[in-house]
Amino acid sequence: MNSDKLRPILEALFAAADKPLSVNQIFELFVGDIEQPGKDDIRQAIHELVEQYENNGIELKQVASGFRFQIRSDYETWVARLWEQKPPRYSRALMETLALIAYRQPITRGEIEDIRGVSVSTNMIKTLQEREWVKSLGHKEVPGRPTLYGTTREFLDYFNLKSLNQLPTLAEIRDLDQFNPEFQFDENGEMTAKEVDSAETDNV
Amino acid sequence: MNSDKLRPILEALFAAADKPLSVNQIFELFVGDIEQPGKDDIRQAIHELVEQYENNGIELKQVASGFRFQIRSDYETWVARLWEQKPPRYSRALMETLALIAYRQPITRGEIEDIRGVSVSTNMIKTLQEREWVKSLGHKEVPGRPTLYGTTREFLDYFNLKSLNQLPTLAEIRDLDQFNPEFQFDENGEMTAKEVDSAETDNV
Amino acid sequence: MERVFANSASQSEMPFALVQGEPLTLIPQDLYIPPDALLVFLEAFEGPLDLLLYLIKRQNIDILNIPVAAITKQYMEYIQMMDNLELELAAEYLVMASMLAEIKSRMLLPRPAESSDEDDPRAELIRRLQEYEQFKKAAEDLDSLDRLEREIHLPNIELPEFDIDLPQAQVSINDLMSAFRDVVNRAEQFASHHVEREPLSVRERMVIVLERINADDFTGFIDFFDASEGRMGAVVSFIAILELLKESLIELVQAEPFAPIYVKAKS
Repeated sequence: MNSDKLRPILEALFAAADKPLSVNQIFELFVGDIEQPGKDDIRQAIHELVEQYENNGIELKQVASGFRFQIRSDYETWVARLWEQKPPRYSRALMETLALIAYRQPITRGEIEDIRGVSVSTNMIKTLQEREWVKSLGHKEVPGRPTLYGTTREFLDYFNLKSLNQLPTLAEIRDLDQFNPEFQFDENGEMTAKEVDSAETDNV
Repeated sequence: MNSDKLRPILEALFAAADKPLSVNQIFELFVGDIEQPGKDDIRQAIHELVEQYENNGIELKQVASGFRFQIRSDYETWVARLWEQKPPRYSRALMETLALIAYRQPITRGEIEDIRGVSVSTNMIKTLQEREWVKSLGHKEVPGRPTLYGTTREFLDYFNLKSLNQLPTLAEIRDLDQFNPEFQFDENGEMTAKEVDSAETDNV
Repeated sequence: MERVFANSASQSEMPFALVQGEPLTLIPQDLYIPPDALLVFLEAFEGPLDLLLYLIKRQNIDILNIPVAAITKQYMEYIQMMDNLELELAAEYLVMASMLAEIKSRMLLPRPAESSDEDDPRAELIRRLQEYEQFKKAAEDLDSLDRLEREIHLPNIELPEFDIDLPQAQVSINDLMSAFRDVVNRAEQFASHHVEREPLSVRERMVIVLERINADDFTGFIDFFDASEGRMGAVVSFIAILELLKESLIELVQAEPFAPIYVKAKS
């Protein structure tokens, strides 16, 4: 495979991957193909890609575990405005997923879907992992070897908990409802900003 | 700001954004800058970027709510090798409900049920709303004031469409006038496939 | 009854394996369908219109010219099978059955010679079938469009190390609790999903055990018990290990009787 053909494939791979990719990892992806590029072909195509992006808003950058696309830091000012303009908000679906991971860990995505009765998007899990609230604990040894998820130390820290044990039980949550009718949802199922006065629970 | 300067900034913005960006949204990001690009400048730079990526592994694509970078589907074969997780699958029931909402909006749940001939579960509507494919458009002013549903821009974005016009056209329904009122029963009351001239139906 | 089935089977094949001669009371007698297969088959229908469309298509009948008596008969047989299998039969199937019966009876009555198409008792049924077929097709078309997470992938481009702190979504523990309460309440409406309520201390311990065995190949069973935690701690560890065993997430290994027991990740 010549590098003109290989280059856009690698470009697609680097852009899609959520981790840096090494030459070896890329080589492995092609094993079994009729047109299988050698490692030197891959190195050459990477080299060309790095040059191709030399004057662009993104760059193909080498880090410890391989190459990845990243935003050029020259453009930080503008990129940061994207967040100022639209501070992130978590959907109801994401909160339910997080709650199930917290209360039912170790749990697979399929199990979450079974309980929720609704499919869980890949993005949701990704957001929780990027926030470092959720991590993979390994794989369940059933067909498909699904990933088992659990919460992290950072999750506990964020919610000011010493251990999972401090999370209220379902019975306690329901009791709380009776005294505290403040869990309000608007029509779209979004949690309203209204906070309860019990300061010890909600502050972050 | 000339487009040589603007282009890499926009490239960085599109690469960083987790949703498509419209010309207006981009314009807003620059408000207050000394060198503030006009909307036409932005359009021009986007146009150049689209061309710049014409033969690449990624493309700048216009969908309903703006432009976004996406991996060119030509390279899906290789990209799919990066992940083990299968894409989420949606049931036929869900797709039928979604199709009805897309083609017949605004539509109530009752109207969907009439056409599908089965009841539509609350979970299904919830799934569609959680995915942000469907939203409430208000209420129909009939007894019970049922919710009217319609599709969102996110629905179009997800299915890679610019507008509802790009949906596949509905199959035509043949006119009822065409249908042949002739039929006949055989001795046992079984209808024969044979067509007859007379409108007699009574020999049972 | 058997005859209709024989007819339909000869016109087009049934879509699943047939096992002959099983002395089952299940109808029809010459056509035994394993109950499991039948269940899957019947559950594949999205409703009475879908089932009717299937019956019509299978015999290559023009939808505009439905032989109501024959189709009604076949339809009733499927309903009967669902009933025999104690499938929870949606009310819609019965409504359709009565609609078919009504059309059939009206068609048996003589009609005035000058009748128009609109007077055809089948008109309404045909209209509904056509409309349903139209959207069934639309759903298939929609499903085959390129879409995100399947054919279309978005780039994952790393942000540089920003000097600026990007705002993060804020979440309160109340949000988390109410989300949990809602999801459990919803799950409980469906009897099949009872969200068990083990004490969280056990869940937490399960995670700790998993983390440790993922790090090492073999971890001594004894290492999971810390005397300083007292009896309660030991019980929690023990239950956590049993729970992990039950869920096939770990296994216990012992070389010979009385040798040390090791815990390892299930492989």
